[in-house]
Amino acid sequence: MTLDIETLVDLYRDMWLIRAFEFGLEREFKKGNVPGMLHTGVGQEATQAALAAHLQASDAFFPDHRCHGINALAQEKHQGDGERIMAELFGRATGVCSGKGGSLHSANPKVGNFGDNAVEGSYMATVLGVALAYQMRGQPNVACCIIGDGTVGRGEFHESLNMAAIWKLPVLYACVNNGYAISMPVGKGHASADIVDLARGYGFPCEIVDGNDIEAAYDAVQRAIAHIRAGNGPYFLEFKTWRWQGLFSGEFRSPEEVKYWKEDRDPLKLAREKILAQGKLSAEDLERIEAEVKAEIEAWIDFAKASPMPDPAKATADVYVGWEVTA
Amino acid sequence: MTLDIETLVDLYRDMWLIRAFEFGLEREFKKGNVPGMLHTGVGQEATQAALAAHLQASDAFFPDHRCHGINALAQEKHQGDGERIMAELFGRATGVCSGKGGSLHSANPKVGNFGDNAVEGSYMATVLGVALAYQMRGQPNVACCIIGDGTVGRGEFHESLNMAAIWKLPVLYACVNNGYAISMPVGKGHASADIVDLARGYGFPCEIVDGNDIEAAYDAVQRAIAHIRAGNGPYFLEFKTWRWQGLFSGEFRSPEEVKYWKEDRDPLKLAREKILAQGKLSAEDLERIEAEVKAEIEAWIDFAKASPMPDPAKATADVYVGWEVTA
Amino acid sequence: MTQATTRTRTFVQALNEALDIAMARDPNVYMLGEDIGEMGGDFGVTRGLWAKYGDARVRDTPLSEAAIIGASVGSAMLGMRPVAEIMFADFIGECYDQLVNNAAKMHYMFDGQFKAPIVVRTACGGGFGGGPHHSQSVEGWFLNVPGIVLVAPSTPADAKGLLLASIENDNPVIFLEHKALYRIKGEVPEGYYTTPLRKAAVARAGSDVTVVATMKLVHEALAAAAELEKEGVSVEVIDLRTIRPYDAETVLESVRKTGRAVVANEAPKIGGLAAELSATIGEECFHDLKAPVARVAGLDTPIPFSLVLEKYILPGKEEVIAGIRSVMK
Amino acid sequence: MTQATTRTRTFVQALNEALDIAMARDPNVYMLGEDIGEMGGDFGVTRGLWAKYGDARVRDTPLSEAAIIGASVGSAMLGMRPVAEIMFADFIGECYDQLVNNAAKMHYMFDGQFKAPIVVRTACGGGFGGGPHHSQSVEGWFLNVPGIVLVAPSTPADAKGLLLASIENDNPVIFLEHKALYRIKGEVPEGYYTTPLRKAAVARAGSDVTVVATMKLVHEALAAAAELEKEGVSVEVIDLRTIRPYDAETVLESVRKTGRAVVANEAPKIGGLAAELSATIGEECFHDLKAPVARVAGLDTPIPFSLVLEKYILPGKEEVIAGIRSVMK
Ligand SMILES: Cc1ncc(C[n+]2csc(CCOP(=O)(O)OP(=O)(O)O)c2C)c(N)n1
Ligand SMILES: Cc1ncc(C[n+]2csc(CCOP(=O)(O)OP(=O)(O)O)c2C)c(N)n1
Ligand SMILES: [Mg+2]
Ligand SMILES: [Mg+2]
Repeated sequence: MTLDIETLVDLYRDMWLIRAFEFGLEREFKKGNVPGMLHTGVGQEATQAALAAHLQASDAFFPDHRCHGINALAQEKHQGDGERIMAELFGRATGVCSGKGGSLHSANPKVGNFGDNAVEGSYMATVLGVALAYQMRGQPNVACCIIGDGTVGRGEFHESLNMAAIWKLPVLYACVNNGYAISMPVGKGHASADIVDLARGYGFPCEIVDGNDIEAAYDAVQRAIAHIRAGNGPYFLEFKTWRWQGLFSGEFRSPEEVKYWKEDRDPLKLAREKILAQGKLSAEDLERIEAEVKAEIEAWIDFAKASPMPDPAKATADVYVGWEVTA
Repeated sequence: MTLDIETLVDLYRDMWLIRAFEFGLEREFKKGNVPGMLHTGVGQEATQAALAAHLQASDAFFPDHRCHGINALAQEKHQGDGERIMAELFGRATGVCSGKGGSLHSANPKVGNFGDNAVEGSYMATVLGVALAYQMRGQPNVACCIIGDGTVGRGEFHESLNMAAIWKLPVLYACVNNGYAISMPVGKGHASADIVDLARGYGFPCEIVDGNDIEAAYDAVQRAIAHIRAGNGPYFLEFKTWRWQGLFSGEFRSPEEVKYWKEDRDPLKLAREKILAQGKLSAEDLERIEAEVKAEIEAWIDFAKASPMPDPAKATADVYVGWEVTA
Repeated sequence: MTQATTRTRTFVQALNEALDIAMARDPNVYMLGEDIGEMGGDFGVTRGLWAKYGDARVRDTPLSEAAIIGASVGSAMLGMRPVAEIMFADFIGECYDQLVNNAAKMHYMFDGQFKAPIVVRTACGGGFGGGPHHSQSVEGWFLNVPGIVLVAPSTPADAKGLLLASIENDNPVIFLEHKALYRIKGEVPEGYYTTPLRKAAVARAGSDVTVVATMKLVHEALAAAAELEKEGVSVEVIDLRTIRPYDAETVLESVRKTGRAVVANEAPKIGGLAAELSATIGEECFHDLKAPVARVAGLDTPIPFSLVLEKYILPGKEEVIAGIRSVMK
Repeated sequence: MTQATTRTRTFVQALNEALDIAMARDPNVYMLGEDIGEMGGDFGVTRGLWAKYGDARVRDTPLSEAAIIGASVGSAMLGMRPVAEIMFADFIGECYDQLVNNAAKMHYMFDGQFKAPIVVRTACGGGFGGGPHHSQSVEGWFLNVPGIVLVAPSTPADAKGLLLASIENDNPVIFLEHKALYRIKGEVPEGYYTTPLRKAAVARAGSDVTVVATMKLVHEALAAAAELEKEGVSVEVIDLRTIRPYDAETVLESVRKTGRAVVANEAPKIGGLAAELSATIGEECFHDLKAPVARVAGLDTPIPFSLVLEKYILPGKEEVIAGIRSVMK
């Protein structure tokens, strides 16, 4: 399918935003400005942009450790302050969780961001309850959990898909199969390199999607969400993609593999070609967009850096709702 | 397939032993002579007898809460003292675990009994290690875990089948689908009433077996074990069966269902018909066998009752290997 | 608890009343767990509620403890008030991550933006030959987990009032129901009321020694107190009721008065609740204490099946009496 | 530890040596975990061992913590000596049931017929902005679990000797590696040796006050001791090394001598190791204590991400000094 040019350009901008966000973040991380750990979503922008495009603020998504991009898009789209995701990663008081959560625990219910859980895959269970609440209240919302191929190893994968199936819950499983869990190739860690093979037994629709083709990804998410909103129960999308960076990754992949994915299968390059092929925008138009986005991200980084650190005494707030911590 | 008469009669005797064991046990439980909880395997004798017939003392099996029968058969076959299973259930010093384990934790490595774990399904993980040890040592043994249909709900189901598949471990999954998990019908608790549908994705052989037909069960176990011993990796058998008794069961099943399974599908009745059809044994021959088995079970019960209680001070032994408990 | 009208009810009936009242008062309250529907649960606590409130609000689940807690937490994030049942407390290890890393931390790590007001009802405790996987006292597994609330009633009236309070509370509550108490009877007020969390009760006033106890051991302590009264020893029994975060004030006030303390908890002694109470009393009442705090607790073993063995390792009235005598010396 | 030859090694190198030696000495020893093979683990502890011992004995696993521990235990039942890695201790909640209900109870509930000699190595502790799920001290989750062994080295030499001893030990061991210690250096004896489990070390002798500490806090305590020495306070620092079952004798002997005790542990204060130690000292040294036992521990919160917040809630040298001052008053 072919998307109209406005949609395609918007998605291109979103993808660019993700990439610029991640590159900027990585630069700052290397400078020592970002504490903790870093996992970026470079290479997976099409999947994230497609999801962000279709999820509403009244839906829920559970982002994983590579989802700074989708978090920032949701924040920007629904509240206009994507910089608060950046600030969170810098551990600042202006962050979406006032610095308590960081990269692995950024959440904001107002934009549908239900927060990462750095125990990989645990929210495959949590997502059931969000979906159940929608169902019990008759709300036509979608609860989406974004999981990597490696995370599929967790037992909750089974408990979750099974319960979603028997209760016909409005869950979108968005499995981002980038081929590796840290150093473990997907075909070595799982009985099948196609995760859908493990998901089909639960009896709801499962699809493999080209996760680097923004049109295919956009279309698949649209189809899945329509199915779910119509009350037909869960849907499983497996996005085949590949991550450029990420800690502990490079050394286990061959130069051919790297070249193939970075040069032939770069989702941004592929999207750019599609746009130019429609003949309505020029390369310069796209470069202008890129420059704008880049500048915005730098402004976000500046905002984060200029933001105050949290008040240390806040460290004991919100352990219990309504009760102070006594020790 | 048709079994030769000797095998068939042996299996009939084993099945009878299970039923007599369970009925005797239940009687004593109702009299208050057996502490704790009771779950019996009546109705599932064919499955258990088939497994017991093929498993060697050098193999390993993990029995579930309805497996007193298989435990007793293994104990009798390999050590000639089935009464020690009975004594364990009575909490006596002569039991296989000296009264520490009881119904839900009877084990004896010498007969291949690796013990129940009353946290249902946890040994789906443990079985992997037993199989891995066989594999690493080049031993042609089988590690079998016996799980109910309800237990399939546990996340370990997925972790176990996946790891067994990728490592090609010698695991026999014997899923005893008796239609219910306490009060939950299998088709309501799982995305599919056929558990094999949830297992097929892992890529190793999965079969549905008539668990009340001793010939079919015997044959399937033989086939599966041969496959595994030959180094071909895991095998999944789903035995369709039905339990007559069991705490919290009766009230959720229709009179028609009860009648069908107890009258038309009683594994003992079906086996008896097969034997008589071969024309080599008479009904009286079978009654003699039944009477003998019954007497043996009563002797086991007498043994259990006459056995001493454990020495209370033993309650602090064996918490740690080599260290005394200090508090 | 100012209600005039009370009736005699079992602990199970009191819990059942609480659930019924909570379900009737708030459409956000619902229940989920294994066999809690038509069957009414292994111990009958949810009996009749499926018939009254239907499939959607009394939800039978598969044998999937992690999914049960996950579903609870997720729905609570959107304002539902799930009451989950984990059939035996021993199985809570299956959803430990869900409780400890998600439910307990969610409010904090997301800077107050989400709450996880779930109640996890679960049957704990030994004494009936349930063996190592059906008899444990699990409070010790969660004592060191900030964000978790542990509630542990000892009487039918408190069972009802504390369960209603737990359902209304905005934090994740693990609600411990000791199996040996399910059939005990007591006066239970009619209708709706709550018993405050984080507030211990003086189950019996006394002046010579304080016994801080939980669940079944409250009753053992009361029996011990009655027996020692004949010898002229006046025992104050404090029922902790909320184990985490607990009411140190009531405990310390009593110990300051009596100068002697025994802490009684069924879980193994090492690293358990008794240790926490003893440490806090030691810190806060150092100059008041006339004798070292005594811990009365289970021996440091799993729970064996055979009743003679089980009785040997679990504390009862005799052990409480011995504890009291040790601090009266 | 009578070896003459020592070399300077990091904590990580010391652990790596121990694994190498154990693998070479006993064919039953093997390792399994996520990314421990070619990659050598998240922290490099298993580096080089996959190349040396191959796929079969250095096994990369899927992200399946329950299966990792299950596989370990099952193989141990047949005499294998698995060394499992759970990448971050925080994830151990995912295999809590496997450890608590199976590994810890197996020897007991099956009447000594099976053993579960597994070692579960795991990276714990905070201080680097890892946030709530990559920074926890989890010993408190297992303190009340009879049958479990908790080992917690603080120096490279002990890391090696204790790991070798843990692998040889017949019980299930959770081997805690504090991330802040991975890069510290120390003298490490060459070759094979073991450091006894269940035996605390006097890390520094002193006469005025005893500080019982674990892991990173041993170093904080030593720094505190050095600082207070200038003020004329002589601090004895005890490195507990095995947390469960622990060496009460060494601790109590020291406290009987000094009459003052501080217990220092990074986990949250309430219900943690510090409580257990304080309770035991209170019971056994009642008449020797000149001041209440002080607990130096984490605040009762999850671990926040931002470094300023994290620093506020985790104990360090300053908190140990404050603890010592409080008992010297
Ligand atoms: C329960 C758990 N186990 C292990 C980890 C450590 N870990 C973090 S990311 C990761 C790999 C995840 O792989 P995948 O799901 O494919 O995501 P990717 O990084 O490839 O996007 C692992 C093992 C964790 N965070 N949680
Ligand atoms: C983890 C866990 N959850 C729940 C239980 C309680 N329980 C014991 S048996 C059982 C039903 C098991 O059903 P199934 O596996 O089909 O076995 P069946 O009793 O039908 O033979 C349940 C829920 C348990 N023992 N362990
Ligand atoms: Mg991946
Ligand atoms: Mg069943």
